[in-house]
Amino acid sequence: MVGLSAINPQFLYVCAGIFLFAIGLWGTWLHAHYVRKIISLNVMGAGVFLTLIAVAYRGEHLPPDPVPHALVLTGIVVAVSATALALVIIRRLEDATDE
Amino acid sequence: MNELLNVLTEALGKNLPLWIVLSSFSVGLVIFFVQESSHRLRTTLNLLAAVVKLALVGVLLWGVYHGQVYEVRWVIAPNLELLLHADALSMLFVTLSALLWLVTTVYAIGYLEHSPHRSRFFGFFSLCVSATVGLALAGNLVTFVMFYEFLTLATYPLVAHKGSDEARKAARLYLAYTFTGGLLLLVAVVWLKSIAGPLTFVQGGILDTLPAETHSALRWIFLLMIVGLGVKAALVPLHGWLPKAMVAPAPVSALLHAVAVVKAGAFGIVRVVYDVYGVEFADVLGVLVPLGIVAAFTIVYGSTLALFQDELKKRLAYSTVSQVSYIVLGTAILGPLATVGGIVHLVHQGLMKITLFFAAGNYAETLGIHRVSQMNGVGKRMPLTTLAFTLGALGMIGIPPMAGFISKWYLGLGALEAGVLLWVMPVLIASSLLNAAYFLPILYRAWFLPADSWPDEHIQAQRWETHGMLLWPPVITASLALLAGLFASLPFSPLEWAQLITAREYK
Amino acid sequence: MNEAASVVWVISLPLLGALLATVWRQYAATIGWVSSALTAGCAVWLLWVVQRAGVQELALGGWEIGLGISLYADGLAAVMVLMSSLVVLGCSVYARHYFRAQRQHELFWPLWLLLATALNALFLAGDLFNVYVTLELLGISASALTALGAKRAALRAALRYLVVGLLGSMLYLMAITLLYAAYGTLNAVQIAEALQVDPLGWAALLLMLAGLALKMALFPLHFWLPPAHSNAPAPVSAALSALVVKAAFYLVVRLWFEVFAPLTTPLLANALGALGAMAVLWGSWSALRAERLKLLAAYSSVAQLGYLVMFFPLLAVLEGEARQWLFGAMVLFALSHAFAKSALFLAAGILLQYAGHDRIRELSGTTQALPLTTFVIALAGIALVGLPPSGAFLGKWYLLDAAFKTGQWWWVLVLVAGSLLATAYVFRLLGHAFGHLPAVKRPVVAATQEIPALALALLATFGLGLGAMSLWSWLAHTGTGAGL
Amino acid sequence: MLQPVLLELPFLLLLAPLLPLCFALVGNDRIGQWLLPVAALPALVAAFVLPVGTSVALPWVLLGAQWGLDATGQVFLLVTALLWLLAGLYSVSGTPAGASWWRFRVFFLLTLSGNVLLVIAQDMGSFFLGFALMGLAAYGLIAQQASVTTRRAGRIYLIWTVLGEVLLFAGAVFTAGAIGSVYFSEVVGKELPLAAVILVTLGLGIKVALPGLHVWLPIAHGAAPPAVSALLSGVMVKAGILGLLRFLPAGAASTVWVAEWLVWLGLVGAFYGVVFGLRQTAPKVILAYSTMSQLGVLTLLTGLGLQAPADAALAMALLLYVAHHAWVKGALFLGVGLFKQTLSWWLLGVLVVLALVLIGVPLTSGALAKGSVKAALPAAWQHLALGLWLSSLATTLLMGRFVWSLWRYRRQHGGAASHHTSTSPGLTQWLGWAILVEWVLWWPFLFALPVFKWWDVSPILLGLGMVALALLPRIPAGDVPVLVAHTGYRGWHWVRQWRHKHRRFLSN
Repeated sequence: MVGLSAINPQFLYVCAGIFLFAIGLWGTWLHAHYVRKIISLNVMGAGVFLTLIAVAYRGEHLPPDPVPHALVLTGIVVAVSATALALVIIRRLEDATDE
Repeated sequence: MNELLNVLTEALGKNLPLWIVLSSFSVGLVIFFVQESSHRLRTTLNLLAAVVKLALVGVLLWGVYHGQVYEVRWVIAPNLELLLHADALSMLFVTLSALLWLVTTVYAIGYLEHSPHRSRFFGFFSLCVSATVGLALAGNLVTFVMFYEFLTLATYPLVAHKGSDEARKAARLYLAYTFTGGLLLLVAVVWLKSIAGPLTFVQGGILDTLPAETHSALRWIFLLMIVGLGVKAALVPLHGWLPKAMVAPAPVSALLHAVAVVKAGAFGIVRVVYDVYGVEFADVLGVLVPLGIVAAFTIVYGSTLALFQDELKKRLAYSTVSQVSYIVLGTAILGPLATVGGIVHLVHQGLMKITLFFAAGNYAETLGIHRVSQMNGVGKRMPLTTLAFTLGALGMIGIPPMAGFISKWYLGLGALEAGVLLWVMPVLIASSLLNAAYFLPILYRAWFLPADSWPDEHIQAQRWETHGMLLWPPVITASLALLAGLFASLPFSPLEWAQLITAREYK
Repeated sequence: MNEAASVVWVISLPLLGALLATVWRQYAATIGWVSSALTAGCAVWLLWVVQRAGVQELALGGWEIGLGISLYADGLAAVMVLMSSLVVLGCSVYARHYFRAQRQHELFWPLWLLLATALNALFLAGDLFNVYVTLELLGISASALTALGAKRAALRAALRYLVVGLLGSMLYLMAITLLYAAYGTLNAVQIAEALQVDPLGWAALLLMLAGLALKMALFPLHFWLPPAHSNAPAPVSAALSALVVKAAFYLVVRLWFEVFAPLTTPLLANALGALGAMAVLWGSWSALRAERLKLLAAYSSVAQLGYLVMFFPLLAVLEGEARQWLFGAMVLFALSHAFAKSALFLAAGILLQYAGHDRIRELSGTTQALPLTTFVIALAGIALVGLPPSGAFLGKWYLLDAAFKTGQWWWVLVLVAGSLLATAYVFRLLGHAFGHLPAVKRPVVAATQEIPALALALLATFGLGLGAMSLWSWLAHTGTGAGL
Repeated sequence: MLQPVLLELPFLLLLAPLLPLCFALVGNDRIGQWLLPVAALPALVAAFVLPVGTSVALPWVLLGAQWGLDATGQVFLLVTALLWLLAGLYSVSGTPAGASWWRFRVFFLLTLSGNVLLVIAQDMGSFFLGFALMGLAAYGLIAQQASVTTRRAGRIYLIWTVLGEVLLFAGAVFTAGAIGSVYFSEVVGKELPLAAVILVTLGLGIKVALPGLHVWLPIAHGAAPPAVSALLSGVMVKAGILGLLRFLPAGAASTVWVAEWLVWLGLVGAFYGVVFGLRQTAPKVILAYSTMSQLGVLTLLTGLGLQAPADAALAMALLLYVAHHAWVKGALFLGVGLFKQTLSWWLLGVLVVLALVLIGVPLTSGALAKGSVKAALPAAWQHLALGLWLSSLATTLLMGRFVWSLWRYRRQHGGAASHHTSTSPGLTQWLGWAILVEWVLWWPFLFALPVFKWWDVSPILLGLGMVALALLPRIPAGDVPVLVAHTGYRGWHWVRQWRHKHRRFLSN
């Protein structure tokens, strides 16, 4: 257990974040359907946010860095609105009748 | 008179070259917006601009003669400036273009009566002349290149003007050739500039002080420049566009062949050889002989192909291919006499060729004659036009007292002086004979054979054989070509002016 | 008024306009062009300020740098703001008449002004996260504007555009995260000072480059651009092609020359240049093959961005004065393209309105009926080919010059080939202006549509071709970064 | 008052070439035909009135022009102007059938202008201008009728003319370059490159019909109207001789080299013309070959003269020969024209006289010219005397052939004389020709005629004898007596027939 506890939890979070990011990237690139692409993008976003949160960690005794938190919040807002827009467009695309 | 001119020059100041360029440019832009139907307004504008330009050129000429310096500089980017400068060589070309523009404008007004898109046509027509004058007055290679490209742009619509598939195809071909050429020229100029710094035209050249290790690059640059300029000057094998471009309306062909495009290429070659490289330095580099050989080949080749054309304008076009290379030939032969021959032919060829195209246009417009084989007996129906054509044709052959004789004379003398008579003289002889072979039968048909019926007679003979605005331009230019030859030794004649230029080119 | 206020105004004016346009829908158009005009005025003012008083730095809301939103205006930024404001102004004037009697009219203006806001904010952003936010704002508003086309193709293009934009932003955000992790700051200047050559830095650089390359449609990541740009309404297409991709390019320049300067080796620069070269060739070739005018214009954008990237390898080896000249030429090229391409799209919009289609083969009659519009296309074409007089000509001149000076002659070949292809596609279009097709009855085009297009085209050609000398002195006030 | 001014000024000199030029441009059809002879007047007056050495500098014309009269020029101008004047007079009423009168007039005047100009030209530019103007404009005179023959003739003439002009141009350029001037006065005493001399010689050699370069001559003469043939043969081809004298510096090494060739080529030409002329049947073509032959003699003399610049006797001989041949050949051609129109016997008689003049029977210009030639032969070239003797013989034979061809022509067309020609000769035709014939017969008496020598006459007599033999009708066996009887019978028969006709006329 020594070995395991020696692993920095921050490092783990970062790794997980990057992993999610990679999966999301992979998914965005590969999937043809736009809903899936949007989901993949959100997964990517989650990965980035996770990494950012991990970065904010400044040790057990210090409060976490507020800046990344602020970034994550902003990022989430952006991601949500972008996703909303994307979904609206997808809806409109479904409804569109021309061609 | 002198006082008036003094006042004028004072008022116009050093910017005179700029005004000369702008005089047609601005009017060109205005004409675009003139209603198609306002014939009178457009005509007034056209003629006004042409006359004003000619007057301004006159003032400039007067000033240059009295030793005034005209220079307009405009920095467009670091280390890159536009420079308009009036020197003896540019004056020769500017005067030619301003004069012939006036004549051609009159002709074009008569020619395009009742045809569509006249505002567009005359707009571009004016732009085309602005570009020509601009490149004549260009004081450095950068400026030259800019106007050179501008010229291509302004002439494209003129070539395509008729809008037929053939015209558009020809225009496309024209563009393909000239833009490729222009691009190569651009590349060469930038390259040269990166080696030699500012490329101001200086009589006697600017490159001879460069170290020897740059020489091979200079040779390549020369090649690129000649290719770039040779496209417009229609050096074989870069001439392919020219015979096709004759689908354009006759005034355009006249302008293209005599003043604007082809001449711009030739003028550029003269500039590059004399005022950039310096003819003596070019000789040291060993680039003159290949240039001369290309020119010689072009002369013979163009004349030979002209023999086989039945279409009149096409025959004239091939004749241009051949004739313009006289200028190049004169440039490529080292020695003042050849230089005189080349430079003076710049003017002479312009006068003669514009006459021929005007006449060809008259035949087409008046009687619907497009082919040599339809010209039987046309001399009787259109004596003045045919007389003008005859004079032009005789001049092309080099018969005195036409201007062409003077050019050939000096080319021959120059070849002798340079010790290259052995290959130049046969070229001159062959070309004269070929010229005779493709022009004299036309004259024979026109004067000696009985007339058939005309293919399509649009304009009935009344007081004159055709519309006055069509008739007088060729008569005037033919007279000028005659006078330029007959009174070649008069002060201010093209020949004297060419000798003045030459005296300054050889240090 | 406080000089630094100009920095704020160029961002807040269009934002204000966007809000007002949302509220007073019936006056949206007026609000739109008035605020664009005011913004343009402020942009001039900003440039004047920067020119007179040097670089302007501003921390919004009094927060210290590193924490709050910081704005940073140097010569380059001011020039870009001016560019975007002018194009936006032109398009706004045009759009008034263009959207007349159309349903999207009301939707257009808020989004449009938001786009302008995003652009200016992006150019003036002083920290990297701020850039991210503006990038997203830009992507979203641009995508929404594209979707105004309402047809299926437009919607699909908008969606793809959005996804690509998001993807690029994500890559960029990841890079920021890495940088923040390493250096604890998001301020560009501070990062630039602290940057080390290590794997983390490399990773950040590559992620950012990838993200921005996607956004600026650098070959081979250009696939999304042609459909998006060709299906949007005319003013939107104009802004997308002229400005939005330019924003990404601007970021690349900033990052490359200022933030990541120690990492940008000539090898990397050459790799980037090679992509640019391929973009030039492929873009021009595709433009030549394009059946539709707007598609042609869009592919031409791909090529033109390629040229911009081709400056990088040359800038990497040049030094001193020559480098400054070349840098200025690159900016000039970007400006020239912005004005020319917006003019082209606006003109294409007019043709599309009157012909009902933009199939090049069948445009003959319409082009003859609309001489001024055709003239605009010709002028824009001149700038696209890089003929004199135009900013692009000068740009190409310096590009050639640098290629010869540094001995990298292969760029010359690319440039020659690209220019020839450009000539071919431009005149393939213009050739139809001389056709014999029965001329359509001459329509009356609103002057407010033709004049802005003409003005932009003239700006790209005569304006930048003959009067761009001051650009270099403006750029002399540019930033901290490596020798700019 | 005015007269001295006119004379003092080289006014006439300018007028001589310019007046025809002006007439060519302005004349209208009503009085147009009278312009033809009038146009040559100033030149003629100038030749008589202006002193040798008159010259006028026109430095602003062409390459710097100078027109003037030297001794040679004066003679040439006289010869030229007189023939043009009379041929012009002849043409006033003698328009060639089927041609455009307007065109004929214009080209006639242009040719005249060129011809005069080249005579008075003292610089290469003017000479070449005159040469080219004359050469090209003459095409318009030759190709008058639109028949296949004339077109072909015109074409051939034109091709050779242009070729000659181009070669001369090359030679002139070469010469001017070598001496650094375009003035003929500068040529004297200079040395020229051999190539220049050869080019000039070839260019002018076409005009003087050197053997091999002569193709155009008989063809063109055959096709041209009589007045034009007269001018071509009489004066225009002489331009070549003048050109050689002008361009080549006499006595210079390269000239001498070429001049020797000219002597031999001339000799060859003198016989070549006769040999091939003897096989012709058309009178004008025979005359044309005679011209070629005579030009051979002239070339020979020119060759000699170019070797000995200071030899005044030789120069005199050459000029006399030029004048002699020009006028008599002109008279012959004009006479042939009249003969073809009238077919009259007495015209044939005059033509025979003219042929005798050409041959050089005593008391004629022929005798004068040939005598002076013989007297002037340089010591080194005495052996040429034999050649000249043979040439006289040959000429006699050719003239015999000529007379025979006229005879034959009459016989062929005789029955239908009135049908053959639509027009009878006009008054001015007669007048022009008559004055010329008078002049031809009279002018030698202005000079000291050579002393009669049997040696000089011997080739003529021999030739006439041979002609007589050839022309005699078949002689029946039993020769003279039978012939006498036959003639008597024919005479008797003729008288009977005449009386028969007469009687019928009376009975009507």
